[in-house]
Amino acid sequence: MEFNPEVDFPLLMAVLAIPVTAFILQIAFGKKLPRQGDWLPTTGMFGVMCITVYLAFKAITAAYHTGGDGEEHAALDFLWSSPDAGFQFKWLFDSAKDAGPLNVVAGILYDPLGAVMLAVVGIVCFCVHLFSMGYMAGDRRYHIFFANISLFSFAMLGLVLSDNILFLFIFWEIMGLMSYQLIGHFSQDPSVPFFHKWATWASKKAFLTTRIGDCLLFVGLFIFYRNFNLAWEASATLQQAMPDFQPLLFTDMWEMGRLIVAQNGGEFPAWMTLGGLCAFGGTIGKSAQFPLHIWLPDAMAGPTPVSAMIHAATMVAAGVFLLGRMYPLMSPEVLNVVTVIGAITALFAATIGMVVYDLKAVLAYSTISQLGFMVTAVGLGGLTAGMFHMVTHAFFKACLFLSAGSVIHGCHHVQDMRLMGGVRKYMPITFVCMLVCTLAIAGVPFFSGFYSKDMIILAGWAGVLDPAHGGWIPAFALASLAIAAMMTAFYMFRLIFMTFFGEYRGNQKQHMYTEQIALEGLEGPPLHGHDDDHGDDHGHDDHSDADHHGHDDHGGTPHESPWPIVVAISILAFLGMFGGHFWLADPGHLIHPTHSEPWFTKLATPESMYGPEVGAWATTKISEGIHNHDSDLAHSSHAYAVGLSLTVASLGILLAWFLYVRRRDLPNVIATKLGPIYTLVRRRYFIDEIATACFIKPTMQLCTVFKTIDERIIDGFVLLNGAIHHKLAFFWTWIDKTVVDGLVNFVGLLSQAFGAAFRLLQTGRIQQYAAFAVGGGLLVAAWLILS
Amino acid sequence: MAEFPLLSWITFIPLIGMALLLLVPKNNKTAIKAVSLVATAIPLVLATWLYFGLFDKTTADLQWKERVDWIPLMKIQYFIGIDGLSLSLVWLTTLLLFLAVPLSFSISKTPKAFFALLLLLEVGILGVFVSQDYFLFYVFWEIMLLPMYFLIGIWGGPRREYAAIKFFLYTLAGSVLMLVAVIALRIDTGSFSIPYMMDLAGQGLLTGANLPGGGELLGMEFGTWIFWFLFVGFAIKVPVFPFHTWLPDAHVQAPTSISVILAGILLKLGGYGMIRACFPLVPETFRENCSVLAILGVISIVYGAYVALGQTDFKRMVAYSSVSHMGYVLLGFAALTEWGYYGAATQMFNHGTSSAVMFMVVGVIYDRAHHRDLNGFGGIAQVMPRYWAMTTLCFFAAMGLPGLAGFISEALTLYGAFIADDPTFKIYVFISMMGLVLTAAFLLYAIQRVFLGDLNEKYKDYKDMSGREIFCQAPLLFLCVLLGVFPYLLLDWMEPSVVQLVEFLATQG
Amino acid sequence: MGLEAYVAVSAGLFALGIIAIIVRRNVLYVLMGIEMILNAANINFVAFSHFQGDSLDGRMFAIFTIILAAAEAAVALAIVLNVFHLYDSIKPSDADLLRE
Amino acid sequence: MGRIAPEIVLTLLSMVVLTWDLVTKGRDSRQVGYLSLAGLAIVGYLLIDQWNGLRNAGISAEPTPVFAMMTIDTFGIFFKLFTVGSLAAVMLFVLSDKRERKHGVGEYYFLLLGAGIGIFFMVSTSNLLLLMLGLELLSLASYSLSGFHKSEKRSAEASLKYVIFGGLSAGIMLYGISLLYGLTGTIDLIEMGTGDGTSWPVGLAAQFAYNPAPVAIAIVLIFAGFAYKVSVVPFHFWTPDVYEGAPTPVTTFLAVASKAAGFAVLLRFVGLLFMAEGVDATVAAYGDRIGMLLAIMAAITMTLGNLSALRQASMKRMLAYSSIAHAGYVLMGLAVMTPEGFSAAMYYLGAYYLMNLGAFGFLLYFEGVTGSEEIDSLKGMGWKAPLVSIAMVAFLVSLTGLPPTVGFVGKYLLFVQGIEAGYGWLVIIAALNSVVSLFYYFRIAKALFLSEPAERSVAPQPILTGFLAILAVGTILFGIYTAPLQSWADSGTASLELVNSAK
Repeated sequence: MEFNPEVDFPLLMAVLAIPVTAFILQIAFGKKLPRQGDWLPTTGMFGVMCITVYLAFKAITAAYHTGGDGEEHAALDFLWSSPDAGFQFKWLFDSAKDAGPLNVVAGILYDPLGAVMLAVVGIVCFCVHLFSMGYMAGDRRYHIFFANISLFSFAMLGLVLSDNILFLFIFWEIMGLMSYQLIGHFSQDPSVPFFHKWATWASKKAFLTTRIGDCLLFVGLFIFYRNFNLAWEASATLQQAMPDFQPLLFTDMWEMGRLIVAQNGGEFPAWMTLGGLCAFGGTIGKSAQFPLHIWLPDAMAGPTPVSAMIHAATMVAAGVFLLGRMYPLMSPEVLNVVTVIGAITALFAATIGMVVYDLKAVLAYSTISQLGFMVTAVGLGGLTAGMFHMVTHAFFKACLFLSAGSVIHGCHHVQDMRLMGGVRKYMPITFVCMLVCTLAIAGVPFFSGFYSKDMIILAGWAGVLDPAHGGWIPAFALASLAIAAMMTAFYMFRLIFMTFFGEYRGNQKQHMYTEQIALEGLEGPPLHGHDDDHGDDHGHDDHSDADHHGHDDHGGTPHESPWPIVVAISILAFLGMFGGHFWLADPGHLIHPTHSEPWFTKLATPESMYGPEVGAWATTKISEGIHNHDSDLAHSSHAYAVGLSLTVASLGILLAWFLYVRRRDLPNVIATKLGPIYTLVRRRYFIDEIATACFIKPTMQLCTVFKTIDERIIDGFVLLNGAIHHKLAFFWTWIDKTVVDGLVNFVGLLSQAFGAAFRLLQTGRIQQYAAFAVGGGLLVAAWLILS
Repeated sequence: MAEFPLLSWITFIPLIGMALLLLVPKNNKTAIKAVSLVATAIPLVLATWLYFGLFDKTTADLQWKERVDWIPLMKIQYFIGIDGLSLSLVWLTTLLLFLAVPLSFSISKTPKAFFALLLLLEVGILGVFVSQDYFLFYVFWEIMLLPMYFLIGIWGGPRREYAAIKFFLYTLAGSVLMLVAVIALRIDTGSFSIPYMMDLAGQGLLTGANLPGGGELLGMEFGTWIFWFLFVGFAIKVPVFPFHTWLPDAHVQAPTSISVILAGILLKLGGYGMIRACFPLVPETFRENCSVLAILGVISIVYGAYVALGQTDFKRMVAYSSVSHMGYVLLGFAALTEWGYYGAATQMFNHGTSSAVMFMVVGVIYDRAHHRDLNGFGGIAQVMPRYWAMTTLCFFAAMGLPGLAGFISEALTLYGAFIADDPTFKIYVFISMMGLVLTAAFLLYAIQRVFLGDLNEKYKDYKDMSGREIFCQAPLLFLCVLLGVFPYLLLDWMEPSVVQLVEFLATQG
Repeated sequence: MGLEAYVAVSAGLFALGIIAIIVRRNVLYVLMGIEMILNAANINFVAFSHFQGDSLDGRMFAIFTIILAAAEAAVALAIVLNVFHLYDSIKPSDADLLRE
Repeated sequence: MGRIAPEIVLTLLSMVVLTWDLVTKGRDSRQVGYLSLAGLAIVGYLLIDQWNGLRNAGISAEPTPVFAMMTIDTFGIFFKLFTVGSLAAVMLFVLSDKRERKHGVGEYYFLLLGAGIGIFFMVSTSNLLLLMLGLELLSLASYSLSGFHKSEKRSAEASLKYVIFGGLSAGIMLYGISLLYGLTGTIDLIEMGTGDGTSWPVGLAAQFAYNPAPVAIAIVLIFAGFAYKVSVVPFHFWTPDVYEGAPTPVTTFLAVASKAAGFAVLLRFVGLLFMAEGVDATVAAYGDRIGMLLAIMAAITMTLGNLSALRQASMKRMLAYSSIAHAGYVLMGLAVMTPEGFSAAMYYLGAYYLMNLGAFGFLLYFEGVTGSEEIDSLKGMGWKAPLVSIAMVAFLVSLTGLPPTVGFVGKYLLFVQGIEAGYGWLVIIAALNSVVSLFYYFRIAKALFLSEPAERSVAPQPILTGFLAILAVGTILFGIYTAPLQSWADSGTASLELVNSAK
């Protein structure tokens, strides 16, 4: 199967067209259609899924074709960008300026990474649509919900497909908007008492927090665009090399970056570092990296399908995808920063994940942590590994969220794990799916997560062992990743055990968390404030809200969910298991899977992602152990990696089993033993409080100050007025009166000052007039004589 | 160039309409509405025709010129013409004035007078946009003030008298200084034709040599005081910090349709005046003072956003958002790069649409609740979903969300500033980015306080937007989306003029 | 006796007239002050015309001035009479209804 | 004889009016009014005839002297027409003012005509004696007019103040004239300006060299006389009080006709002394100092007028101050010491005629309705008498100096001259002043329209309404089509045959 522009670009266009049409139809007629038209976007997404998967298959098979029988790692050369095929969209100017730096020409870029990512998005989005049909049933803004998710899907697909960074940014922002809308979905639905408050500010928080990152990305975009232009205009050689240079196209940016660095003697110019950092700012925002991660846990205020799609599988992954796109332009320094940030995020999110009780919160923090894994991987040069993990994670995390949603649905919208337990009896399918994905995320062999995580650890080892790229950074990254991986295994199985094992504690019969619930309140609502200024007091009544809410919907035992939910999670569970590793792809490795080569790594090598030259250049930043699988460095680090990841995984699982199946009394004991540390982690390191205290409060105060200034001073014609205000009360009252009459303050002042003086002269006494006149005349005469 | 005096027709048809209106009996409301609708619709149609049919977008020259002597003794001509810079604004004017008519159907107090003044206002505005003779320009500029004064003063809110006279005084204070500068220019060049003055300035001949004392005034160089007098005159209109304080009062007190026009067009007059009749006449001084203007612009952006964030009055908030958004225009001008000017010019248009809708939005809720206290609302979205949707759309357009019009202009402006020769502009860009976040903040904060949360019982039985209200908002919202997706619908038309202007400003004089 | 003497006298007269107008509390004296000024002017006219080769202009002027003074006095007195009749006072400072 | 036909007719007319009034004593004196209006029409016709005659003889036709005293030139005729116009207007006011009925109004017309005669003579002579006589004739008539409501205290007080202040200024001026006569040996301005220092009359030039101080004093003293007529600071004090106390038609006359006459003589005086052809360079240089002096006085005058007007509750007193402010604007035109400046000043006076007559007419109209001069008493009246009120808005716009009105063009011309003469600071002060003036003028517009409609119903006053409408139309028309007024002003100045004094 060969890629053929005449057919396939129209198909890709269709991929974009379908959801947006669905959105428009849904907005327009949704309410009137039968079933409020949920089938409309869903079927649309089904079509999208089919197209994307079909094209992805083409890509994969293409990979194996070029791969040939003999050599394994042959670079894959397809980067299909639509402008070459004449599919392009002159954006800023239609006629006047066609191409050239002064215009933006948008098109489609379809490369291996894009191909896979597109398929992933297509699948996940479809599953979520399907799931929502069951999960959202009876919601009062049902049709709007579907409209929104389809518009979101459009944005995400567009982001993957767009061939230039500006359009990537545009779709990026639209996703932000839709995320805002969807998180806030309940915000106007009083029928969910706690959520419609939480959702309101959570959505706002998410939008604003990510927007900070977006602005950074925007500046980064400026920097690259500007300096590329300058460089191109400056040097004739570059102009020969790239006659029709489009500074926004990814392909051109990579090539140009390569040339410029080559010109610069292999050194990255400073502006590239700066731009790279700014671009990474975008990732920090969208992919919830430390310290801008704070919005993601609260994003759980949105409906579960939204959390699954946006805040697990797609949107947050977009940050990593952006890293993938920008990788060649990132100087080593930037990559170091990336590594460190990612490692920190991975570790500390995992710690929080271990102590929260809200089912979705656990998953949220695990998402942050996993994103940390990916980012670290990219930073270490494990580009393929990072992207690979992004794909596998998309599947199993989506599945986990949806299953969690199914559980919550089954347990009548309780989210606190301490009120669950033994659910596996009631919801077998859900249990199976969740278990599979948990194994995957915990990194158990034969499950997709294992391969990707293994590769990331490998990247870490390679970095550590490689004398060229050594240093403390890879070591730190490796260490924190290892610990994080263990914690991951731990808290995921903690989740499994607490939820599905033991007896059902829903109706508050015997259970041993009573005192703890009494101590910390139920979860579901986060523990911190919900309002711009301080929240703790709000926090408390939210507890009571949630409490009340929790008890309300109680009663009755859990039950398995309706078919759309089940189907959806089953599909995703299947993919979560095999996601990274189709045995069909290369049957030869059925025997010793760990040494096999997942198709993804064949597909998404730097060479295949950026084309041969750029790819080759990009790999120079990477430790040999990562990209060259035959180097002994690779082999040794591979050995270590497998060992390490297996150890941490098993350790974590065992620990979880011990604490939450064998000795269920221990957790509380430990918690009390740890004391302040426990509280610190439990309260998410107080980062929200800090943010509130350092940024939000000052801002609000500042704006109050400015408001006052504006009304008092500037308007009161500058200080003078204000001063008089205090000095002479009667004066002021006069001005006030006249102001009310309609005098403008400063005219009032003038007339007061001068008018008063003139008034003194106008006494009504004719002789005084005469005197003044004569006096004035004398002055005039004097002036005339003396001048 | 044009045999048929199209521009004159566009400009003066409202005047004819006004004359007809005065003949209509006072209590025949339908006839009054009909006449004013027609009188505003015809210019809109003509302007649209001009935009898409008659206008030649490949050239930067003045088109549809009309030039006849008016007051020969003073060498004053009736000289009008149009180019890429004014075309879009003319069209926007006709559109907004047309929408303002149905928007004011609810006016109960002597609608006849109201619509008559409205039409007179349109004449003034259009006149400013088309006139190429500085005297004519000034005359139209001043003609605008009177109807505005009465429109705010008679049909405004409780403190309307204060707001009206304040608006009048501020603008007049600016424009008398302008007059002084204009006279000086006239004496120096011996002509009122703005293009001619531009030519002289381009050749560096506009130096005040023909004035006593080389045109020095109050110890200022000729160029300097001319520039500042003109600039202040226009800056008050824009309004630029610290000349902005008339704006909130005028907006808060004015009736909805007038706020719409005020924010939609009158503010643009300031920006337009700068690039038409201030910078090109003293390009050198302009270049010297670019950074000052940029700083003023940035202050307006951030400061406006901050103050807006602190507001509890819905309309006041929107008013300050205008201060903030117009700051981009000034920043773009100061950048002195093509991108900056594309940005600023499109920003003028896009802010014209988005802010207009924002004021209509405020009007919608005010007509129902009869107050504008942001904290007094809540949960409105539950009863007025359509209203909520439209509001959200226009707010996001205003905060420059990609895919909507605002993004184009803000992005272009900021990039234009970013690539300015003066490196300090990069700092301004960063600060303005803060303005972006703040804008998002106060708009979302407003949405939250008005639409989300618990529904206040007393708003339970509000009706969603009526057809008339939707009719007024829909076209503008459509523009917000359309121009966000196809920005070339604006840029192509202004491109030649902008290129020429920037080239002129950057090199000449 | 030279021109200076006449000019000096007229100047004195002029000054006295002004002072009278400003300080006197009786409106009649004020009117007299005006007359003094006029006559100061007259002295000048006559004197100058005498010392400038007997040009007639000055004398003519003086004659007309006398007539003027008479007419003005007439009107003024009528007005004063009316004011006195309304205010029962001839102190000009009593008539101060019209003021700020 | 034909040259002074207008003066003769006017004099005869006044006689006829007087006698007619004596004959028909006690009866309604409307016929007297109509008679005098008719007479004025004739005078106007004669003047226009003369005007055209001079114009056809070329715009700078030789001024034609009469008895070596009067000069019949377009300059004078401009102001005579001006006077006739304002007299007619004032008589219209009197006719349409019901409250004037109770006073015997016959003398009213007589006195007005007498004042008119005075003006006719003073504006058309370069001879200080005749000028003085005309001035005094005007003054005497004005004194008695302002005290016309004999029974009203305020009126009486006004006339008292006027007569004292007027007498004082007249005396001062006379004394100044005597000094000038002593210094130059002539009472003719042309001779003063052009006389060479060799033989009597020596002219000013020589005297500047020997004893500048007396010259300065003499000039200042004479200025005092004019300044009091046009109420320029510091000789303005009488203005607010007298304007307020006098009957409104009289106030109108004082504010329009007598002020214009004052400016006429001032223009001629300054022009002939310092700017006539053949004046010595030293004199011209001295003229610049005078110009500076006038500029300073103008600045002070307009500022004082506007700022004091800001706070007036009585519309009449407010208009009084505003007329002071406008005197300041006109003075700008003199200060620049150029023929163009003079014609700008004359144009402004023309504008001033239209808009101020309008404003006073409006005042009269509503005195008739509400019986009060307070601005607050106008609240909501705009909705009751829309036509008059809209006309008033036009006058206000013009007084403020906004386009498209004659007031704007007038200000514009003055500003142009100011800047060309290098008086930029003065122009800026004037500009800011017009901003300030906006504020108090629009308090009237505010009261009229911005408040809720008033209950009181308004009895129609057709004559006044029509007159105001015509004035309003003129105000706007001349703002758009300025040519005629401008050419009149120009030819008026041209006949003074001034030269642009050395800058």
